[in-house]
Amino acid sequence: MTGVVVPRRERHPVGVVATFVITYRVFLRQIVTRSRLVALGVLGGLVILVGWAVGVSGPTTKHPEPLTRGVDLTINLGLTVVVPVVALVFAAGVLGDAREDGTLVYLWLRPLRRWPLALGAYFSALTVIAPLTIIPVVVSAALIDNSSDLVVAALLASAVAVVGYTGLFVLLGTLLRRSIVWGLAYIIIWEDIASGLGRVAARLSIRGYAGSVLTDQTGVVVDSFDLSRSWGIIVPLVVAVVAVALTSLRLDRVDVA
Amino acid sequence: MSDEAMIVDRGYRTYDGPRSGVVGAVRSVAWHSMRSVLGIGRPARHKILPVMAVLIAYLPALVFVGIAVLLPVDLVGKGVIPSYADYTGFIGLVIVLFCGLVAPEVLVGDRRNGMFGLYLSTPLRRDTYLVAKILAVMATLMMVTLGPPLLLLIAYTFEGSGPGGVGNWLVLLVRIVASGVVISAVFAVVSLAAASLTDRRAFASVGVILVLLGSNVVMGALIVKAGVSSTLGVLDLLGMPFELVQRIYGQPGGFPKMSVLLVAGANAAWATLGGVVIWYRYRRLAINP
Amino acid sequence: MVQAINVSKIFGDVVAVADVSFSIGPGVTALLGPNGAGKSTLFRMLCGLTPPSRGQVAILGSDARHDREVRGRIGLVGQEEGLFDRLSARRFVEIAAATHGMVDPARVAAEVLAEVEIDPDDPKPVGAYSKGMRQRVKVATGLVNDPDVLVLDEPLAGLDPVQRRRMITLFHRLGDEGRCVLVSSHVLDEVARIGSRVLVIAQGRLTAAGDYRALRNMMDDRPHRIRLLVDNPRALAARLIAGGTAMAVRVEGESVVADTLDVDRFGRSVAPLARDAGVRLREVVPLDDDLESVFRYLVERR
Amino acid sequence: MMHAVTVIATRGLTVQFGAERALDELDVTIPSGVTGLVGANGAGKTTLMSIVLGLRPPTSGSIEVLGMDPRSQGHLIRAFVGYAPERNLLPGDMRAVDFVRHLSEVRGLPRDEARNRASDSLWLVGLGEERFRAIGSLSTGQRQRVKLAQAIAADPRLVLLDEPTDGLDPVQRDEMLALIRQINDEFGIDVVLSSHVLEEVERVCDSIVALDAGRLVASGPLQDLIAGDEGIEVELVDIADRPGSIDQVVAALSARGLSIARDGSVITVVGPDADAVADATRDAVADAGARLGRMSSRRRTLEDLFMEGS
Repeated sequence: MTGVVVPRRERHPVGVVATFVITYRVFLRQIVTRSRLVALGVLGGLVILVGWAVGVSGPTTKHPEPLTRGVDLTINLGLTVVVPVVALVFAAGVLGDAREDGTLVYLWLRPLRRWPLALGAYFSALTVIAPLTIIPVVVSAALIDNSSDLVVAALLASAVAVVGYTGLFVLLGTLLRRSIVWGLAYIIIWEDIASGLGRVAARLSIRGYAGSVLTDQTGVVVDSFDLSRSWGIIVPLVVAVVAVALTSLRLDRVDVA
Repeated sequence: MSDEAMIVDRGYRTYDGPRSGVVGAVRSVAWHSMRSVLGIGRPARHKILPVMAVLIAYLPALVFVGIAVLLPVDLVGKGVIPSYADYTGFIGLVIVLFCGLVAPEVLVGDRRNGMFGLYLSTPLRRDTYLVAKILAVMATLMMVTLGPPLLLLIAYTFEGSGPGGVGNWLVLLVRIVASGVVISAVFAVVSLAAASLTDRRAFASVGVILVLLGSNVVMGALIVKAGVSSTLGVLDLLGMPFELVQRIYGQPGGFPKMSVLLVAGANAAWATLGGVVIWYRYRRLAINP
Repeated sequence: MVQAINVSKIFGDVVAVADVSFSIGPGVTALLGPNGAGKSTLFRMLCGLTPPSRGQVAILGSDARHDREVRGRIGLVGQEEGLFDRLSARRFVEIAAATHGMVDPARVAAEVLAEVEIDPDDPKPVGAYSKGMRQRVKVATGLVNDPDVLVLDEPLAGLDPVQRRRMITLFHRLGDEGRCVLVSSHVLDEVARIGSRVLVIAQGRLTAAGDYRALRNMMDDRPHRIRLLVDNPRALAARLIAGGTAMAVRVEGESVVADTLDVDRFGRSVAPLARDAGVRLREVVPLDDDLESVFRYLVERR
Repeated sequence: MMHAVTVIATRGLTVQFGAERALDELDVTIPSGVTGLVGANGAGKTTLMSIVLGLRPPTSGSIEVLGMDPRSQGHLIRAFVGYAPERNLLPGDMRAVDFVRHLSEVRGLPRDEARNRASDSLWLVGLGEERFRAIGSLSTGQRQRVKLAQAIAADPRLVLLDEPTDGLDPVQRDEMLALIRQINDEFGIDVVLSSHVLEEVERVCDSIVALDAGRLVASGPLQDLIAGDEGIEVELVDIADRPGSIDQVVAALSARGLSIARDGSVITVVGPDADAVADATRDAVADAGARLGRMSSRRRTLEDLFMEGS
């Protein structure tokens, strides 16, 4: 075969930062769809509405203090339903959908390191999930009791939960094909049922740590959420870091469709 | 051996026997859907989640039976262990999860893998197809709504702490069966309605769970914490069927101020609304052809 | 440049690719085989998307699955994967250029899109493109990094004849530039134009490899069968045998079915023989000369 | 096996989708045997199939399928009509045998009968060995066969096959066409198949219905439609040691006053007497010492029919 000498186009190695920026932007563009935003935005609106309704009503016999009502609602609605479900929909979809529809190959078969790619996926999910969850939870808490304690606590707790859940579910999306369904089962069976059963189980759930941040900050006592604030913040952070690291390892072994 | 050779024709044979018609078609689709949702005849990975959910639903019943056998005290009577009426509510979250697994699997899959179009080329029509699907979800849900209380009844009866007298026993049996059937029917239609709205199984699951769990948490918060009239509980899609179960056992549950008629009416209204949503979605659903 | 050594891929109890070995260098090579023969699986293994169950693959001497450097020198145009449907073609190809670290990705994107005849300034999202246009956009992403090895899985599917011809010209140009271009197809008459080097795969096994014409000639050694519809079959049959034009003949009603090893000689002698015998030729039809039967021969002889 | 001579009959059949007429005053009679429904994409083939199945009511006109009216007896018709849709979309994690068995049950067969017939029909389409495999692991060609197996398993009187050779390679296509022929010849099931590949319709069908933009272009027995002598077609092979031999043949035939059309190395010769044309051609080839590649009498093709119809 005759080798015709053709000038090749100029290129340079893709650095870690460039990899992160590219993948972050691509994934962000892919996971944000109008129907998802609308459906989960409505959910957030509902949370604010409930916060407002609870805020304007007077004390009830069961919950005389606005602070305890606020803590209770943040745990039962925010940390139990809104944060995990919204995080699941977007985080499990980042790499999971890309694998399913075959677009992962456009990032995978490239001279890129895996770990900034995993990090890009993580932060793109976080960028969507955080406003969709933290804003409604904090606003509804503020509407119930605008003491700085509850607002700060709700902000910290929901942020901690978002950080942890997003990491777990991004990883889940690379591990299982029907990751959203498995994630739902995990949320209901483990996070809701099991962690309600006892202290040990609560310490193995993200909700247990996020809830502890809330109770420690506000001083309201809720069963099984009895850890210190620092543990409540550190553990979900560590979970996220480990999850991203595992995601990056998993990307090296995955079968790309 | 006979010394005459014989060749058996393995070719095409005609079938002139009876055909079972639409009823048979509905039965076959319902049965097939049930099997498929439980992962029977499919690879093992499809079995894990449904089996896990069913096990968790039965686990408390088994524990309670165990306690009843080991301890001589009547814990049920003393309210330590949930009564028959309370049991379904006790495993409420598992039922929610089960709805989220079953309804999307039964309904959404057919639209994505071409089965829906093929079914319509058989004696089935859209309406009879949907009836089959509702029956399938109902029957599957009964595994967790009807099975555990029945297990309790049988175990308690053998253990000696069952209801006294044949009459009472029969009344209790009727209540268990009636509440199992009713609650399954309402959850089936409501979950299928939520699942009919999207073409992706995963989002259908999220939708079913958000509708059931979300309405429950929101209404709970509004009634308990905001002091809104408890009549708003009719909007609690999880609470209403469980309340109806309590009423079938002749006792008020979490919504004592509501009349039996209102509770029954709310359930009927939700089931009807769900049916309307499903029909609206499927009435004009495009198929090839 | 591309090498497979005893490569097998097994899914459960289905053998998709069985013990395939080959080594190819620069230029265009066509991978030919029926649907489901294992072409896509083989390509995915070569590019590292999935590991082989047994054996080894190497591109430029190493496995793309674990060698970042090599991944930068491959272009893959797959058959089934989707596109980022909501992006414009230019944006989509620009991302591909950026992920390869190309200097000035926007310019590179415009260049390669022009090469596949897609308007770089078309604002439409690629999700709204026709199958043929999507196919060309995918080819553009494969070209973006000046690949040394370009792997294309059924790249001509969905293209019209004019586009096919242009695409094939492009492949040849890339091959002449010293790149290794590996193209798969299940449509036979494309293959002769795609490349003179052919790999034939069937039921997961490599059934033939080498120069296309040499393969054709090798197959020309097998007997050819020709059916002749005539008014006096016996007379013609006798002549064909007597002159050694045919090695075997069979008379079936009004027709003669003749087997010959030398089609050239048969084609030259049949008309004079018939004239001399006073036999009227109505039809002369080779029964196995079309490309489809060549394909069938390669695939089914085992 | 005796069947009604007429399988499908329509009169003034019209289907209107909004402003578009999918079928326009269609009068067709489809007899027993294998019938090809031909036309370009969008000609109305799939619409006609869905009306035959009773899935869609016609806007006006009447239709009878196996002597029944799809509007009122749709479920009865569908119990006796097998259908294989065009889309190559099947439940991937079902085993082939379960899939066929289930659809046979839905079409009304008792469970045991459905199980036996599912296995039998998978054997018949050549998937005996693969019947316990998940459909998702089968190749495109095997999936087309699974679709065929489910269509014939419930012993239908009629099967409707929508583009049964779509996506198949040459070998698979031949096998599929042979199977379709076998279904009619050996099992006595009438077949209506749609296709936009005219060549394969010519190979396998007894009669055809040709549609164009919802209108009938032609219908009737294939033999009648493409009968007629259109001369002889000769393909010569250019040989290096006899340059110009093809030109020589053309010149010789022209000199005999025959009308010649040439396309590369393919020559079409037409004259008043078919036998004389045959002899003249033979002699011209022999005289020129040309190499004969192929020689056949040229018949009308469906393509000609479409050219005339449109």
